[in-house]
Amino acid sequence: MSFFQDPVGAISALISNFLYTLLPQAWTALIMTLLGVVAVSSFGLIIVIFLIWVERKIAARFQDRLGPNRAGPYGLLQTFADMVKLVTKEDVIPAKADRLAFNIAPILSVVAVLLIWAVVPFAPGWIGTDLNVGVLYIAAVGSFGILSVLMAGWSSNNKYALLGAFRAVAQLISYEVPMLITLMVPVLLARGMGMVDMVKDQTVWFIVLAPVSGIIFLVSSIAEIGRTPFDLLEAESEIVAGYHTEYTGMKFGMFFAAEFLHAFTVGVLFAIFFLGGWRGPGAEATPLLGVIYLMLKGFFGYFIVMWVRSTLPRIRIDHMLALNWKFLTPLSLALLILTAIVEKVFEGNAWRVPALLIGNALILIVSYYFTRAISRRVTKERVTFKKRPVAKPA
Amino acid sequence: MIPLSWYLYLSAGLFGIGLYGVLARKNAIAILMGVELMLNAVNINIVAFWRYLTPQNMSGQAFAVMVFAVAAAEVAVGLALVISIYRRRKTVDANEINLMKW
Amino acid sequence: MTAEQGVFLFIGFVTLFSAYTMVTRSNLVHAALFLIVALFGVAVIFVLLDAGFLAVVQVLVYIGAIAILMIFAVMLTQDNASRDQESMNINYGWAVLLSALFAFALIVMLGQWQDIGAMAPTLDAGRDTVVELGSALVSPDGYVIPFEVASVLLLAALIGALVVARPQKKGK
Amino acid sequence: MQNTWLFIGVFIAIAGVFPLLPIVVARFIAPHKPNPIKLETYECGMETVGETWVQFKVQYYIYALVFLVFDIETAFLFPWAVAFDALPLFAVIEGVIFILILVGGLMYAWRKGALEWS
Repeated sequence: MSFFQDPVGAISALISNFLYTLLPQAWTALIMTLLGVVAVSSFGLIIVIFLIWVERKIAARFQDRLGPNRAGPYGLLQTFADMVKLVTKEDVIPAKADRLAFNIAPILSVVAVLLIWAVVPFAPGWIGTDLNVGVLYIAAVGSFGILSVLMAGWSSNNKYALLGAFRAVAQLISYEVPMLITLMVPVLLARGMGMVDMVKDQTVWFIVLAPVSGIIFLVSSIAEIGRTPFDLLEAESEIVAGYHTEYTGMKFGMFFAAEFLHAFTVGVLFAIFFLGGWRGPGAEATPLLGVIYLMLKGFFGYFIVMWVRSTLPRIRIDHMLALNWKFLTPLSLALLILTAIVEKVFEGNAWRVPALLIGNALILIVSYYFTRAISRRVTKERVTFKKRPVAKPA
Repeated sequence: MIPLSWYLYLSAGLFGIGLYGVLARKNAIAILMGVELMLNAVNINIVAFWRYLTPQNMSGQAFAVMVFAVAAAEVAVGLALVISIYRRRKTVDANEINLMKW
Repeated sequence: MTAEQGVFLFIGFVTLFSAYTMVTRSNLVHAALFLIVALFGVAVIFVLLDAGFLAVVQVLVYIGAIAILMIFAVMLTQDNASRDQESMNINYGWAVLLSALFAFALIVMLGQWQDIGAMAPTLDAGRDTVVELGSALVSPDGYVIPFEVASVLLLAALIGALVVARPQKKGK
Repeated sequence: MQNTWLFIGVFIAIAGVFPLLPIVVARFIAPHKPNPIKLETYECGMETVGETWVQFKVQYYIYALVFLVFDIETAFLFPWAVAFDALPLFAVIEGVIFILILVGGLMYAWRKGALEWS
């Protein structure tokens, strides 16, 4: 295997061989782990710098603007300029704030997202660590993100921040329910929670076997990262800026960076769970290609997130929660039951894939008519306008 | 390698602290937090016994999961009661919640 | 001392310290945050015991849900009147005595037990405990009754808590 | 098994350093001129009235409650899904019954209007 096919493998083999000659085995293992950690986490942080630029460029094009174009070629250095600005801003800690929690919250929010990357399989053999409970690990790490929101809102000692945090947490925990249940579908299909097995078993992409689950995962992920149309956590007309109202300077920057990184992470997770991860022609032999495939698929998911963001307006909080509890949660439960039964009844049978697809379609149709029936029963509030005299130019 | 005793001592300590919280705190929510600590101590014991004495069958882990379910149910109902009492009597002080005393 | 023992001692100390801080802090949100640290410490202990699944569930359930529920309940019940109060009740001294006695008795009794110094047998390398746990939970020779009863328990807790926590209708 | 977790342990230790670094750098570079008005609670220029504590809706608690129940459910169902190959059909049905019992709880909450925001 040449260097260009698998640079990470080659380099790590080189370093570990070198260390073996100097140190005992345990130390070598520890140092290799350390290097792996630094590599994975700095990958995450470097990509976020690039992502902020990508997002601003693409969002600008959606709105028929140019986006950043002054700092560096195509505005590529814009993020660095922003970073310099944020570093030189005064860090205001409100007098009434709870200092400990106030300082920990932004760090926790970045750590919570970064930790997900520890189990992301970039390519065959390129993974931080292959936990046998990888999927649950991702869900568990997400709860630190919820905690950081709550800590930030509470410690600011600001009504708006606290209200924003409560709203945000209500949204995050609500959408975690369909997400967890939907994640069980890929786990069922792959017969395992390990992320490596998850990708290895996707000779057929899971989006083909469980299309509706994929969509539910994407929708609930958008809610988890708090992007439009689910950006009620920062409804600036109602609650100033939500839970990070009191944050300034680099600490605000950390929340900002965590949000961007989370958005892309969600795209990558969608790619791993439903679009076959690093799978693609030639990826088994050349891990470098696998990374490129994964990043492209991740960007595809990320692009959908951005697309939705620039297309839809913000929805009302009661609608948002109703969508979650009365539509996504029952739907994902129904899909889980369907997948479980079909997988067992048609095990090793040629009818497995068509049965899954037909089942998905059936559930979709039933839920469509069900929702229509319910929405008809709900009395529609008619908005009426009084005729008012039209202002005329004097 | 860690001997079994370390885990058991740790869990005994945790249980003691939880018990202290339950007995000494006034606030009903703090008492529930103490109960959570005690349940966690129990879980450490269960899992340690599974790992050291009967790793061949999964009874230890299965019961640890059951303890999770029980703890969740306990917290859900307990906190609901606290909220309900607070709404009526404007207090969460366990000493003042004494309607059923006589 | 091996590295594993070092990790255990460190985590054990952190867990006990934050548990103690939790029960003595009068600020309830602080208490909840220290509870979270203690619960995370227990999760690490589970990892040391080769129960990675339980560690992850511990974080997911305790930190992700139970601690959040606690903080919500604190916010719902805390007001100006109940904030600056003495956090310990009058039986404070008895509580110290009783719990210290209890922990001490437990430790003494454990010390007399013969298997106390047991070392962990090695687990087979190819074993996936999660798969075994999954089969055990739903097999009739295993824990299928507790499994379904747990579901009913959760249902009962949900219904009970909803009935208790929801405010009564205003118009009587 | 512990070796796979070693990475996570080191990661938790290291990952905190990355966000900490710019904050510490900012502490040295950024100006620091606090004054009482700047350190007040920010409410778009208005002076803060009363305590931060406001009466929260009990609805927040109810959502967290339903979430808790489904969270625990996943703790039971993930091993069930992982062990799927080893399960006979009736074991799968048992899992489905487990889900259906909890769906009953969801339906109850729905019918009682506990899932309504207002």
